[in-house]
Amino acid sequence: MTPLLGVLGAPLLGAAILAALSGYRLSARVNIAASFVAFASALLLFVDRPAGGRVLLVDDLNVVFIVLSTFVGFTTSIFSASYIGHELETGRLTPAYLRFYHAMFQVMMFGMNLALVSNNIGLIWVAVELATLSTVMMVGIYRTHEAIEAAWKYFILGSVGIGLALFGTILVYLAARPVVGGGMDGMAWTVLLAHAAGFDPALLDVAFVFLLLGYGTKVGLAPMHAWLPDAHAEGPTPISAVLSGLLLNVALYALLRFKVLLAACPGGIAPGPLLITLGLVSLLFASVMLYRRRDIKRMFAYSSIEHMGIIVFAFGMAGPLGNFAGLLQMVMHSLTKSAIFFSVGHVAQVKRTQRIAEMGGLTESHPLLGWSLIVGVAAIAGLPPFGVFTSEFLVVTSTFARAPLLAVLLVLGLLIALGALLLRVSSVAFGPVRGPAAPSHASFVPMFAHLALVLIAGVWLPAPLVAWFQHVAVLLG
Amino acid sequence: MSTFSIDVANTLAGFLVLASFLMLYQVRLPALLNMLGLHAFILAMAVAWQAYAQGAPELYVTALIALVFKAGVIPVALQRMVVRLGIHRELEAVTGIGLTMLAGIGLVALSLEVMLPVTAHADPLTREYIALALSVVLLGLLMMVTRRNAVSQVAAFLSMENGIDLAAAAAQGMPLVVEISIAFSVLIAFLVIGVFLFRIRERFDTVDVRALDEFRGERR
Amino acid sequence: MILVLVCVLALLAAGVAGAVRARVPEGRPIVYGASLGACAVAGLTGLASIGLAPSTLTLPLGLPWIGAHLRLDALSAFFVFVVNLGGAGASLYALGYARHESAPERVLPFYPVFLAALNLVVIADDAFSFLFAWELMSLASWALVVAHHRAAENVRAGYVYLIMAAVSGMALLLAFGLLAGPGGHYDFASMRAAVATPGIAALALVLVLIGTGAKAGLIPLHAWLPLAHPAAPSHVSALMSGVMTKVAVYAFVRIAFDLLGTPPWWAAVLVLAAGGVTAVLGVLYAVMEHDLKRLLANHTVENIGIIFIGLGLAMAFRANGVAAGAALALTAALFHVFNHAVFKSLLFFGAGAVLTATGERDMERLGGLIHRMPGTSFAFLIGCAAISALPPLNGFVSEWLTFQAMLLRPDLPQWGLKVMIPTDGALLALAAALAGACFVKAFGVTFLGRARTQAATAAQEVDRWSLAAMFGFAALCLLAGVLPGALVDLLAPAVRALVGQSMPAQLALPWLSLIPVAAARSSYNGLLIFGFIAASTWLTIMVVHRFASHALRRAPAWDCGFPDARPQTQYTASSFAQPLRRVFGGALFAARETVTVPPPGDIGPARIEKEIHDPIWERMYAPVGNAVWRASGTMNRLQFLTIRRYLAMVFVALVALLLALALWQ
Amino acid sequence: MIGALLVQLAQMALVLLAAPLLTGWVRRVKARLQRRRGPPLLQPYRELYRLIGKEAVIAENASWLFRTAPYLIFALTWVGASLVPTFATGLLFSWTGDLIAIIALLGAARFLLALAGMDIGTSFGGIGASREVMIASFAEPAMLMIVLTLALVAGSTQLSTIAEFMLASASLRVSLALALVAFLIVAIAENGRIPVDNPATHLELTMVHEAMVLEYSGRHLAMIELAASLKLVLSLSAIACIFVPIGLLRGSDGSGGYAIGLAAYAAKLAVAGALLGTFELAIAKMRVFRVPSLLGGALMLGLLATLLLYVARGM
Repeated sequence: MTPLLGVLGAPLLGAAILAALSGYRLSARVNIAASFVAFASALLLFVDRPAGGRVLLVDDLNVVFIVLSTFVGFTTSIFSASYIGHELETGRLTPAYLRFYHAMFQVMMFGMNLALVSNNIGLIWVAVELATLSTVMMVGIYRTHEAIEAAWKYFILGSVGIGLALFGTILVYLAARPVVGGGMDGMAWTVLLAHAAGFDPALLDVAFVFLLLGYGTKVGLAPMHAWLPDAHAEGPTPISAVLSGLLLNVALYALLRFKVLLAACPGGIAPGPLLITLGLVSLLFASVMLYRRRDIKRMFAYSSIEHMGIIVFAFGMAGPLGNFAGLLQMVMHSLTKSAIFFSVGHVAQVKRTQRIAEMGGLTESHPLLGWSLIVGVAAIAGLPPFGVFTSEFLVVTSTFARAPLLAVLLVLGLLIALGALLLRVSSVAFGPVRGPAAPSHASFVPMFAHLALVLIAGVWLPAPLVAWFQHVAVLLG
Repeated sequence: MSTFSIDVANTLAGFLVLASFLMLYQVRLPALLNMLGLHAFILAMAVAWQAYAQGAPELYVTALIALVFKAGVIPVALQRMVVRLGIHRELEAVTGIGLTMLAGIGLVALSLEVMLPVTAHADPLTREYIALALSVVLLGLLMMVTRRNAVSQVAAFLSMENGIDLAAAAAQGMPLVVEISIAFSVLIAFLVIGVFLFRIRERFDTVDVRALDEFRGERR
Repeated sequence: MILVLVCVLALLAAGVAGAVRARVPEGRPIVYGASLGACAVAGLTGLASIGLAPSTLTLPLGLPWIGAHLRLDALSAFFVFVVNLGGAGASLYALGYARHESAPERVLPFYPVFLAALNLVVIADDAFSFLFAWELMSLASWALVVAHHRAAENVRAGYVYLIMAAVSGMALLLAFGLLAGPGGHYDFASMRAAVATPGIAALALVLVLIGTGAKAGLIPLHAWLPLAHPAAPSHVSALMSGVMTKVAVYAFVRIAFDLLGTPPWWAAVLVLAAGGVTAVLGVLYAVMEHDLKRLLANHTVENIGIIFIGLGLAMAFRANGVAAGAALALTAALFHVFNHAVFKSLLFFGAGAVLTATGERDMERLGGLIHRMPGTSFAFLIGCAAISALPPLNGFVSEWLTFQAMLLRPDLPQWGLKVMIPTDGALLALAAALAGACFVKAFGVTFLGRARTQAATAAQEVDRWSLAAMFGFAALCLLAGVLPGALVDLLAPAVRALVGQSMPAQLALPWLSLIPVAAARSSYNGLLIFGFIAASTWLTIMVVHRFASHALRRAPAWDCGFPDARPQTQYTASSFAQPLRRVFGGALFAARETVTVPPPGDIGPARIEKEIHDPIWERMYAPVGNAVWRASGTMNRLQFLTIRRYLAMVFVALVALLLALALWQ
Repeated sequence: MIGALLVQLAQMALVLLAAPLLTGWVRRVKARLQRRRGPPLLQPYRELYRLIGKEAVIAENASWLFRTAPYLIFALTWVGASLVPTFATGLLFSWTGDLIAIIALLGAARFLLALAGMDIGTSFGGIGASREVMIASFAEPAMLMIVLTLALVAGSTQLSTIAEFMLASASLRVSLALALVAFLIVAIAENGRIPVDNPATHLELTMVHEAMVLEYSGRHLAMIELAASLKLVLSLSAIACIFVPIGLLRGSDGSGGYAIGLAAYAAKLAVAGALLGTFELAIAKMRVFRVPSLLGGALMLGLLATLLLYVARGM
């Protein structure tokens, strides 16, 4: 149980310490240290996987998520150190809020990790709620009109979503009770899955509708997406990175679990068409919305909706290829999007604005930032040599052979999104220099690390990783 | 299980739906908050009856939490807040009350239509409860959609939570973990709401969500 | 195979070196020198492996359960040769030309990567590696297009370019999805082995035509090409026009002839129609153009049309089982691939030289450069003559072969082909003649006459590297025109592998003639024609010099009694094109001229204003763009809703799903 | 072998020598029809001789292209003309190029001429070159369509083979009639005859060919004039050998037929020249922008002829 202790305990302990610390340098370092311990423990899960019980569970599926989550959390904490330092200098954050920020960061990490390792559909719900509430706090941390509005919106929509998810969870329990009996057994993944064949399919269908809309709100699927762009745009950028890179995944993870459950129950509705519909709606909607964005962070938030649409679509198509592509796309999106947010965060700091119209010629004034942004956008747009290309390749080709019309819609969405992203990034990165040209004190390491991983994944996927993904893809049905 | 206890349970659940309708019907904030208290009170009764009928003592705890916290603390706190904010005047619904009520009836019909067939194999004690709980949830959502004031939205949200609570109580043998977590989350939720309302009070002169909307991020 | 791969790696390494050493002066020779060396080795390897058995290689990269398959067969080898010929030429040219580059750090890292991607496309042997290289090629060239990013039109060109590149990639993606089937057999070997049903083959072919056509510049998917090609530095323009469009042709040949089985005959009609329209419209666009580089880019569109006419013919013959005809047509198309790679690169080098010497691309501001840049102008002239299909140069041979292919079998049974083939003959003939007009204009206005601006007066001849590249390619134009048999024989293995038969061996024929089918049917001997022209010219000059007066006097040109002969009174590019614009432009481009003559007594100048519309842009691209923009405007209202309305959306979604569930049950 | 080579050389010499004579003949016919006496038949030779002897005056900014173009133009036309069967088919080098190559050789000559016209940098050169390429852009495709028609009828693009086919199995076909009409139109346009262009004009605004060569003088002009005459010979010879192959000596025939072949050729040229002269007198010159409709008509006729043949094949 030691690695799990690290994964869960480090953030919890970190949160406790950080709530007490006040110095910026020290707390930033503690933040990084706690995140690192969590990440290292997550890596240990490979070698020492605990058996798990009724409460906690580590299996092939969630290890992917845990490692990814702790890794992005770790890199984000490094980015956060330099980002927050700048915010302190400019006075946007006061030291008091800083303490709050760091503690909340670790609470959020704890919530997410707990959601990922829990073997209990009730516990996962609690953990997601915890992660949501802590991010709500951080979104509103700047206390501007816009930030408060974003946080409020996030809170209301998130709460309603989580309420629906809870209702769905109860229905799942109800469906399970006649078969597995009441008590903790009726809420444990492993038990549920083992007996899913005997559940009442009709009840499970209703439950899935609620879970889809509930956790789908957290995933950011249209039409439940409304909180996502504003929360990304108005909060501190590390939070945007974590929201896009992690929180969406955690909700997605929950959704996937229930999808597997439903798929294991013969006679239930196929979850595929629902996921495909929501995925396509999100993709097309978000890609069209990208065109009118004036705020660069909000634009990339819409891009996250778009990608969540693709991922959900891929899982909806299912099959070994579809699931593999979905998993890969999810990992790649997390890494790429957080790298983009790292870059955008620094860009917004040096240009002292988030408005796209007030930035320009970035490759000339800040070559490293500018080119990283371009590389990130190229990667997120699904161009090689980056990993997203691989997954989109698989999604599109495997879909077209089975359902040509859907693939055409998918391709349409991808093209529209590419058009918008390219249009905006061209105006930010090229042309005459607009906005301040003062050098930035950015920490490039996290950004480069993410982009390098995405690049490597685009060219070469290690065989063990692939075998593992394939195994998981089979699990996902 | 006696028919009597099922009848009582169903009657209580039906009362809860009725309370939801009453909330939907209320156009004044203080009255609405009173109704919220009533709503939670009925919930507590219903849960307690379930505890008795199922022979599940832990549900009494849940009922107690509902009684003390939801029916007592929260409505009172919200009443105070309303008074402090000076908005204990009439509030308007977006659509006509009649239309809203009609929509609510439609929602109840829908939830019965959806839930009754699928719970055919379930315990009769559970069956009606779940269907009515769904009605309460949907009515709560409808209310959130039709109300503009932040406080009434919070009230609507809580009524929705009550519906979920009802469903949880009806799910026999559901571990206490859930109830506690529900209670905790409601507490946290309320804290957050409080913080927000405070902030909103600090920044804006009204808690009307419309005022917030004036500051949407991308308006020129 | 290994050698080519090593060269690709060397190019990638050069790209890294370019990124690191971009700002130091020795970065340029390192990067371009390395590119030159790698391209030379790879090109020679390709040349040497055309006749060899296919060699394959599987790397543990790319899609893990498939790996990166690479294959060097005759077709790939030929294209490796063409790609690296162009690459080597461009690198040689750039050794001198790039000295004037203002932003080397935006060119040096991407140029070798672009070359590497071009090579990878033609040796890829599975769908993933292929598309990977294909998109990488687009991405690298996009970076080069926006290298001079301060000019807004370059950024816009890059934007349109990358969008169209993505359209192309997506179309190919869908096509490969079809060919791979639900099981995901992405390697080309399985695709070859699988027999596609006619419906699937037809759909895949349409997608491939869109995918490769968008990259090659097939009308109406060409709109990006005249924007993007000129925007890049000239050696990159040469690569994009001369080589990258050929790689797109490769993709089409590879899929349509190799992977797809035999598509139905109507697919050939489609390709023929696209080719014919592209050829004529492309050259008409070029004729109207007065920006030198854009003229060349537009003209690339025409040549792509010619190549696709050849490919369409080959498909038509193949669908009817006429292997000899298919071989002839395919040879013609591939011959033109080589030709165009050579002379279009040459012409872009020339345009680059002019740009370096004068800083001008607008032909209206040039003139008289033949006096100041004799070397460049001579090489450019050879290129102009070759691209105008004048004997004894190479352009003529491929068009001649195409005509021969058209005439081979007039008795194909299908009506569509019966109408389409002669129509394409007329279109091809029209395009060839208009190409002549176009290049008389290009050369005449740019290099002949008198200098129109100070910049043109002060032009200096370019450096030796650039000249060496230009003269090398000019020599190739002549060589391929004089000894076409050698190239035809070189193509034979590739053609045989694709259509089962090849043209008869040519080098064994007496006098090195080119005889596609039979001597009685048609023959052409470039060597003798060249010999005759040279001999009779020499003879004439000898005779004239022996008997004629040697006196020569320079005098002012005849001014018609109007002594103010400023350079501005010369015929300009626009005025040169005016007759053609009047004849063709009225209907096709809605061209209009408005002449405003001042009333009698007024001494103000008369004005002529011309107006040209691009119907394809206005009817096809603009509406799509506007539709997306309008849709985004409409949808954007969703960004400004109240929380209540957002909740309502969730609520409606929930109720809708529940209703659906209730009804479904 | 030597004999064949000699015959080939004789053919080259023949077209060269016949060219000025034909020009003189056409002028003579026109003059007689106008009731003038007209210049002597050999006047073109004299003009050429005089031009060669004169000092060449070239414009100040003429480049090397301007000076070399006349020779190249002449050589290209000459090579083209040598490939057309005049009195016999199947000459030693007749397979060097087919009808398409001949058209392309003429195209190359025109390309150079148009460039030379632009070299000086006056408006006249430009106007001439511009109009010339406009005319060519119709004439060349029309000509190629005629070639396609002929090739489909005869199964070959080789002029010799076509002529032999026509000689052996001449039959009246719709396509051939269309092709003939188109060919005549194109030949008139290619040679700058009325109504497309007027070889005798010196009114700048109506000139095409003359405008391009306005700056030439002396030996250069002589080459250009000779090339123009050669081109006329080439066109008429081609029409003669395709559509009126009577008396043409086949490659397989013995040497006794040379006399007949030569006589027939001379007669054909004489008749064609006379017809041309008569036609030119009977018609007025067109506006430049009417020319495309004329030539477009020729193009359409050629396309129609080809289409008919394609369609007829599968029947």
